[in-house]
Amino acid sequence: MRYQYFPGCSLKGSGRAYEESFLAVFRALGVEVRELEDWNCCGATAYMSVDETKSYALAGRNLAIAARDRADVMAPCSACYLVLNKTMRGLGENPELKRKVTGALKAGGLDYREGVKVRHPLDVLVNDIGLDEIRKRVKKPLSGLKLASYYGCQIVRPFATFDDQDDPVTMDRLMQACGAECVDWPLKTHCCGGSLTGTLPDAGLRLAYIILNEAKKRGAAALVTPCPLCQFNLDAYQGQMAGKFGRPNMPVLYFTQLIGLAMGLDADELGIGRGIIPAQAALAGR
Amino acid sequence: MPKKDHKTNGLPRVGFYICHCGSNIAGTIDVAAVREYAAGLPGVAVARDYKYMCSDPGQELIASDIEKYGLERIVVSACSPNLHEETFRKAAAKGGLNPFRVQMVNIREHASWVHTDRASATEKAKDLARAAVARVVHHRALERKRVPVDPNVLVVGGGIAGIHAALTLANAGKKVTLVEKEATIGGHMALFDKTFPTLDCAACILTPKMSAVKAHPNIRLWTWSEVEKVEGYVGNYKVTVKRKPRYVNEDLCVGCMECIDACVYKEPKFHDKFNQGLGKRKPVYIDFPQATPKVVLVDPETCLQLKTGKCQKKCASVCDRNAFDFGQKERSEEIQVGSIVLATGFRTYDAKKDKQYGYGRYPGVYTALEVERLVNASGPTSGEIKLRDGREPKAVGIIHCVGSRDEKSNKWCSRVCCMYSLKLAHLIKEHSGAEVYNFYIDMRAPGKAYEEFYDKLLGEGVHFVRGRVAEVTDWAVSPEEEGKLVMRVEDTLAGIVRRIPVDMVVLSTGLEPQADAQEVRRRFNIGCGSEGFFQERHPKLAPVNTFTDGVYIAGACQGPRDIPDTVAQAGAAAAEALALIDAGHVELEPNTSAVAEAECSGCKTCVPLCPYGAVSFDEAKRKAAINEVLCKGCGVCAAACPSGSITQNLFGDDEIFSEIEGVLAK
Amino acid sequence: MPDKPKVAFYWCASCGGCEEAVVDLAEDILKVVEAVDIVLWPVAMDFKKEDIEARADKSITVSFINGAVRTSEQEEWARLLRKKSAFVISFGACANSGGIPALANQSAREDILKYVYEDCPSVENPAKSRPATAHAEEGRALTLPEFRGMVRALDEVIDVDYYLPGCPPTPKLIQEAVGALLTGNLPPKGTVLSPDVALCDQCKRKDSKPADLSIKEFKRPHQVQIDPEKCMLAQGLLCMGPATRAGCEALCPGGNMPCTGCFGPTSKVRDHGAKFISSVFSNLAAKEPGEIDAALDGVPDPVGTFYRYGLAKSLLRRKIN
Amino acid sequence: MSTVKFEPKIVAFFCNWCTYTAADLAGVSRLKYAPNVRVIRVMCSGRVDPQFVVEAFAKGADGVLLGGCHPGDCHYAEGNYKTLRRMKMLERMLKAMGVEDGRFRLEWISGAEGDKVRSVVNEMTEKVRSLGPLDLPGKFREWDKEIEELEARVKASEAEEEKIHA
Amino acid sequence: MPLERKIKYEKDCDREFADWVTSQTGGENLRHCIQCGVCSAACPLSLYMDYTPRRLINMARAGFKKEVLSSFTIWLCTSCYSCRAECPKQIKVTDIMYLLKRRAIEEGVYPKRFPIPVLAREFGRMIFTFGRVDESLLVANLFLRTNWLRFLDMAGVGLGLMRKGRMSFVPHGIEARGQLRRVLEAIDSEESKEAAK
Repeated sequence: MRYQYFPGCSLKGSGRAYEESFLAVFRALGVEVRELEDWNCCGATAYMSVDETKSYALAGRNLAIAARDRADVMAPCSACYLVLNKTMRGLGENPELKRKVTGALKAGGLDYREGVKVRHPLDVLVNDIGLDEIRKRVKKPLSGLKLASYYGCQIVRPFATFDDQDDPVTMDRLMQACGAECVDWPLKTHCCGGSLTGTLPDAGLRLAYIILNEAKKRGAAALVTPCPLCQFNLDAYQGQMAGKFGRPNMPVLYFTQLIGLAMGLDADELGIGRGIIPAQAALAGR
Repeated sequence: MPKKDHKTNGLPRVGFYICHCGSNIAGTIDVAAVREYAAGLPGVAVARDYKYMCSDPGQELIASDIEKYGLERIVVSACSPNLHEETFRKAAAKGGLNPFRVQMVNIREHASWVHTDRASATEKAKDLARAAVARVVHHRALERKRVPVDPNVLVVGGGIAGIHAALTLANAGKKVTLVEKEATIGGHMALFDKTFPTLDCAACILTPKMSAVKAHPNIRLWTWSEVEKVEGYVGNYKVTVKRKPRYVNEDLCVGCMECIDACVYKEPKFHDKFNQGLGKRKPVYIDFPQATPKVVLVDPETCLQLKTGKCQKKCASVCDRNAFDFGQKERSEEIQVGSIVLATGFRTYDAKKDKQYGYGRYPGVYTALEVERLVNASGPTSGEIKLRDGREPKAVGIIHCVGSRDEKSNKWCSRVCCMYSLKLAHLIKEHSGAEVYNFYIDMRAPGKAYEEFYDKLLGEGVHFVRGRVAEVTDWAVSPEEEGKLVMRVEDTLAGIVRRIPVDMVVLSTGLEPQADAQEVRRRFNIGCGSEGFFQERHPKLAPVNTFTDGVYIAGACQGPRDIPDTVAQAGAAAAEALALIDAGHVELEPNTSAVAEAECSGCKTCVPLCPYGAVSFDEAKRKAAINEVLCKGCGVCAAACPSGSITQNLFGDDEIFSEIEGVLAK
Repeated sequence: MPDKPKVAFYWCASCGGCEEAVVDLAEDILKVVEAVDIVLWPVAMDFKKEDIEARADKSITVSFINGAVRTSEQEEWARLLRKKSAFVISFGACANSGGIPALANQSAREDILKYVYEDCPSVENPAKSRPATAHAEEGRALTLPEFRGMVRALDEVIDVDYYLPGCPPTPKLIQEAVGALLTGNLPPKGTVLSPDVALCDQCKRKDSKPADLSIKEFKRPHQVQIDPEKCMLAQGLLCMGPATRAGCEALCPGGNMPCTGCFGPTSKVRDHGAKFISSVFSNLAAKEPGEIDAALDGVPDPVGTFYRYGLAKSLLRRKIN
Repeated sequence: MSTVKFEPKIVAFFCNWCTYTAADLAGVSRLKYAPNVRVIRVMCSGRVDPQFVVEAFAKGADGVLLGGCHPGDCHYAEGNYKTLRRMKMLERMLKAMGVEDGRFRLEWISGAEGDKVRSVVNEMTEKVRSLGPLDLPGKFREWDKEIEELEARVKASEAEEEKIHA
Repeated sequence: MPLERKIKYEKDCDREFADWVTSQTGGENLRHCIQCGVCSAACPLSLYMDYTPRRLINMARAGFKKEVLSSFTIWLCTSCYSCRAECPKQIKVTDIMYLLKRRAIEEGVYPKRFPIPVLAREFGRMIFTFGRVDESLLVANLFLRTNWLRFLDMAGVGLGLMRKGRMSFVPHGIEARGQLRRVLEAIDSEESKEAAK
């Protein structure tokens, strides 16, 4: 098995731990993962509100580069995952747009081809590698660890390609395969506040707080997520929340970090220490 | 004016008539130009145009011209033959010409209504006229075969529609077989407590009709049975019915139900389908006290005797009629009928599909049908509104349009949900005194006394929130929301988003085609619309007829409708069947195929192609033969005959080839 | 000596098989020769065009013309004989409907010449010279007939009175035809002188044909051991019998080979191949597009199969290019 | 090619129960589509003999459209399967005879799909327009010029002889 | 208190604007909206919006251009797609928010020094120059351009991230910046061509 890997800006910055754990896990699984050469910003959602065509072109460049290789592309960042998929659909549905974008790419000496598959690691782990394989690899089961699995919005919406839009379960099943327990709660795909935490803290932080607080209420020791922006909002802003709503003090981990731990990988290799809210207590020295 | 001795150089004398259809045709097609053009076509003795050819004077025109100009063929260029072919055939017959020497040209549905450019539409009309004139020359005089109609009728489905149709027919002295796949008739109506808008109790008006069916000398009631196969044609259908085993002899059981008490299972512990799973039943059971026929049945999935063969069979031993028969097997019976009424009803939308409403996840969420059972005096809680956890709800939210008006599930409005939601709102308030909220998108009360009913509910202090609920959830943002189900909705009339905590949520699920609608319609050779309900022959003018003669549809199998409309439609379907029976015979379309015996090489190519077994191989003559009564006139054999020895009336090679040449010749 | 009916035989684009058929009359040929004067028979006797041109119009009782028409010379001869004969009989599949030569109608004239005079592996022609219709040398002019754009049936060039079907026509049919002509009890003009019913009627295997063929796959004769009793179609072999005019008494099926349709269709059929497609393929077993295609792959050369003898008279007449 | 825009001539065979009804529905719904199609009504697509299709081409059709009920929905149970089998073979034959893809089209259109009639007719009209005229009658005349010449020459030379003899 | 006319006269409605919205990709089935409000109810931000998404949709198709483009609503959308997931008419509400934001930026009608459009512009600028986004730099820029006082308030976050090695102030761009520029410029020229038409 071989995949291409589109990190996106976050995984090189605030989401570093995500990249570290993601790569570590797939390395341990013996799956070859190659970083897309000279990739550029996916054109992230916020950019859509500056120039739609250009944001398609930006994503288009990455897809054109990816098309040189037959392997599927993994995009761990929800925003990248959405934008790249949205671009493929958009160009597929709108010939006029496609003409413009492919034309522009030509000008840059790139040729856009259809048929690239952009997938999320969750999808790959459950549907390509399989839960049984994961179970086999588990050395230190996360038994007794109560998690609230939080998916965020953009990996199931608007394109619910591999899971349900209102009640996704992929990550729950993965965590259960690692021996952890997942609380039943209704906020799996509610908004974490997105970029509002920075631009309109009053609005953004409230949303983030609701999620952390509900998870706590349901008895979760930690939150697990597949999205770097969610992780950032829910982890880094807990200090700011304290003043306004109260301090949840809830560690927020990437699902790849927990899988890594269960597989017996080293906590530092998985960037566990990079969380603003320390996870050690919750993980009880795992 | 052309005279009678007008030269048509040997060709049959053709009369050509083009219709303006007011401005429907004349608006887009230069009628005069087409008439002029047709007048010059070989064989045409007279060409006329007229405002409305289908009107009496229009038809009269044809009849009189036949005599006046010695016409031998008629071409009418007007609307679709599916609409008026019959009309103009009659007109020709009136004038003394064989009705099948008429050909229609469809320049309305196929030209004036679908084109905008006058010139090209007129060109098209000319081409089609030329083709019709060329083809009609080959039309031979034909006779319609008459076959007697079997006066017996099959009614499929024992809901209120089937019941009403069966009774109407039986009262008219016709023998009816009523086939129902469940163990009792009554259908959905038997589940209801009250009916809107009158709030009279469903059982009170339904059960008398049910027993009337059972008691009627002209009705043979086959429940726990399904139609397997339908063969034959209008007036003469052969139907095979599958009779599922009850393990109880229907003729012996009197429904005393002592066997149920006697069952080795002391407590009922199995899923009770009739009560939507809210109650429990034993392996030997009867759906509800007024079930018709009042005969118990045994569920092979749960009965010890049938599963293991090891049971004391207390049920059987207490039955002084010895009605039990654990050896009963499924069997098929064949019946002969002349017409069929399909009243197979609907199913409700599966609320589990709309995850955002948490049905199956939160015990406080119910479907409307479940609530019908809850508020029903003969239901599992004998009419008390108790939640699954035994609590009495203080606040109840009713969500309209679940599985209706939604591109993600069903696009259509299910017509009855608004009204039954009002009804349930009233009953819940009445039974429990709870606060009741109705969440609707648009309030649809378009029936006699319906709006008044809505008005009554407004007066009763039921809350109405205009908005589609986004989510039913159990996360609380405030203490009063704790332990409640919170409904997030925009009160669109106020323009404000609200969170409303309730104890019970009712999902007003929409009406869908039955799960097996597609198989059923194939079995009866009728059509379905794109949404999957049975297709009527004409949405306005033939609402209970189908494209298969002798097969009629009634009730919600044709589309969502309430009880009054269903009953009215059932009556109409029965009337259509009676009309067919009273005619005593049907005339078969003469467009059948025939073998030119001398030219047939007996290659048998045609024999397996006929879906009706109308083509056979005559071993004595060693040639193919066609039974024209069985032949339905598809022409597949004529197309396939490798030596061109099979011809189809009205669609012979000569007719079609000349039509092809006609549309193209210029 | 009494004035015997004059008879002419001529061959256009043909293999000579039709001539053989005449010889196949065996001793009966003598009867014929007694009864008639043969005024033209290039394959057997030496006559010159002038001899025919010299004759009075319609002075030949009947001309039997076999072979398809490809060259201007064949056209000239056909016209000449038409002019000089009371009756013209189109003799054999090639004359009737183009026959095997008409399969060339799948290729353009230029492609044919290019292949034959340049590309064909066995040809050595560096000068790429082609036959010219006129060539002058030392004051002498040589001419060659024109090679036409397509192959035609005889009746596409001249008016024909009767048709003798077959590749070649059977002696029996020839005799009956000659007999009819000599005794003068003639069918209406344009008649094909053979029963107007399909071949199954005469086929010994007819009874072995199942009521429901539902053909699963098609095989070609070299791919199977052909059962000598069983209906060919029942064995998955494309037998044109059901769509082909009777008269040969099922010679090929008799010889354990499927009928290839040399007698052409019955009088009610306009396009032999299309009609055959309509009949046989309606009875495939397959329902799904994929399965159907799989079955059809067993027919690698549709045109060559369905129009082996009749391309010139098919409704499309030739490949459109 | 002439300067006037080429208007394709398309002959359609529609089965009475599904596609013809759908075309009626399109009319009742006042959908607008290209006026290039001439519909010939048959009871079942199973009546359509491949001969009809080639005849239509031979008589000057630029395209032939065949419409029947969806598989499984045939009013006569299975007529449309017979159609499908034949027409798939016919398609191969037409291809081999140089008739371009797109000039013959088989479509399943149910009585409820008035809009599909519109889209299919429009698509096909555009497709055939882009292929240009097939015009077999014209081609036949073209092909046969060569023999007419000779006929003329023969006649002329005969006329000569007449003179000489006279 | 100053009186303001609330009633709308027909001349106040901008049909052209309504047609523009429905003609954009994403705006297609806007006119099919049945005003059920499920978008508003599903929206996590509607509690802060001046107009609920449903009202905005209706105002857009009615042509209330001024109110729509100057509304706070469009800037609050975090594109979580809840509205689109629930919409019974499958209206692409999120995409409509995007195109309204674009139009608002074009016409310069958005709350001044209001961070979100600035964020969007910052994104653009950064991607043009580097091909990638350096969040920390982005955030810093953002606050300096809008309300630098808030920056201090947020500084804690930054420091925390830095300590955990999750922040880097050196923007690492892509190599083929020239290529990327060519691509984006090609789009510009293409669009200016269209504008010319």
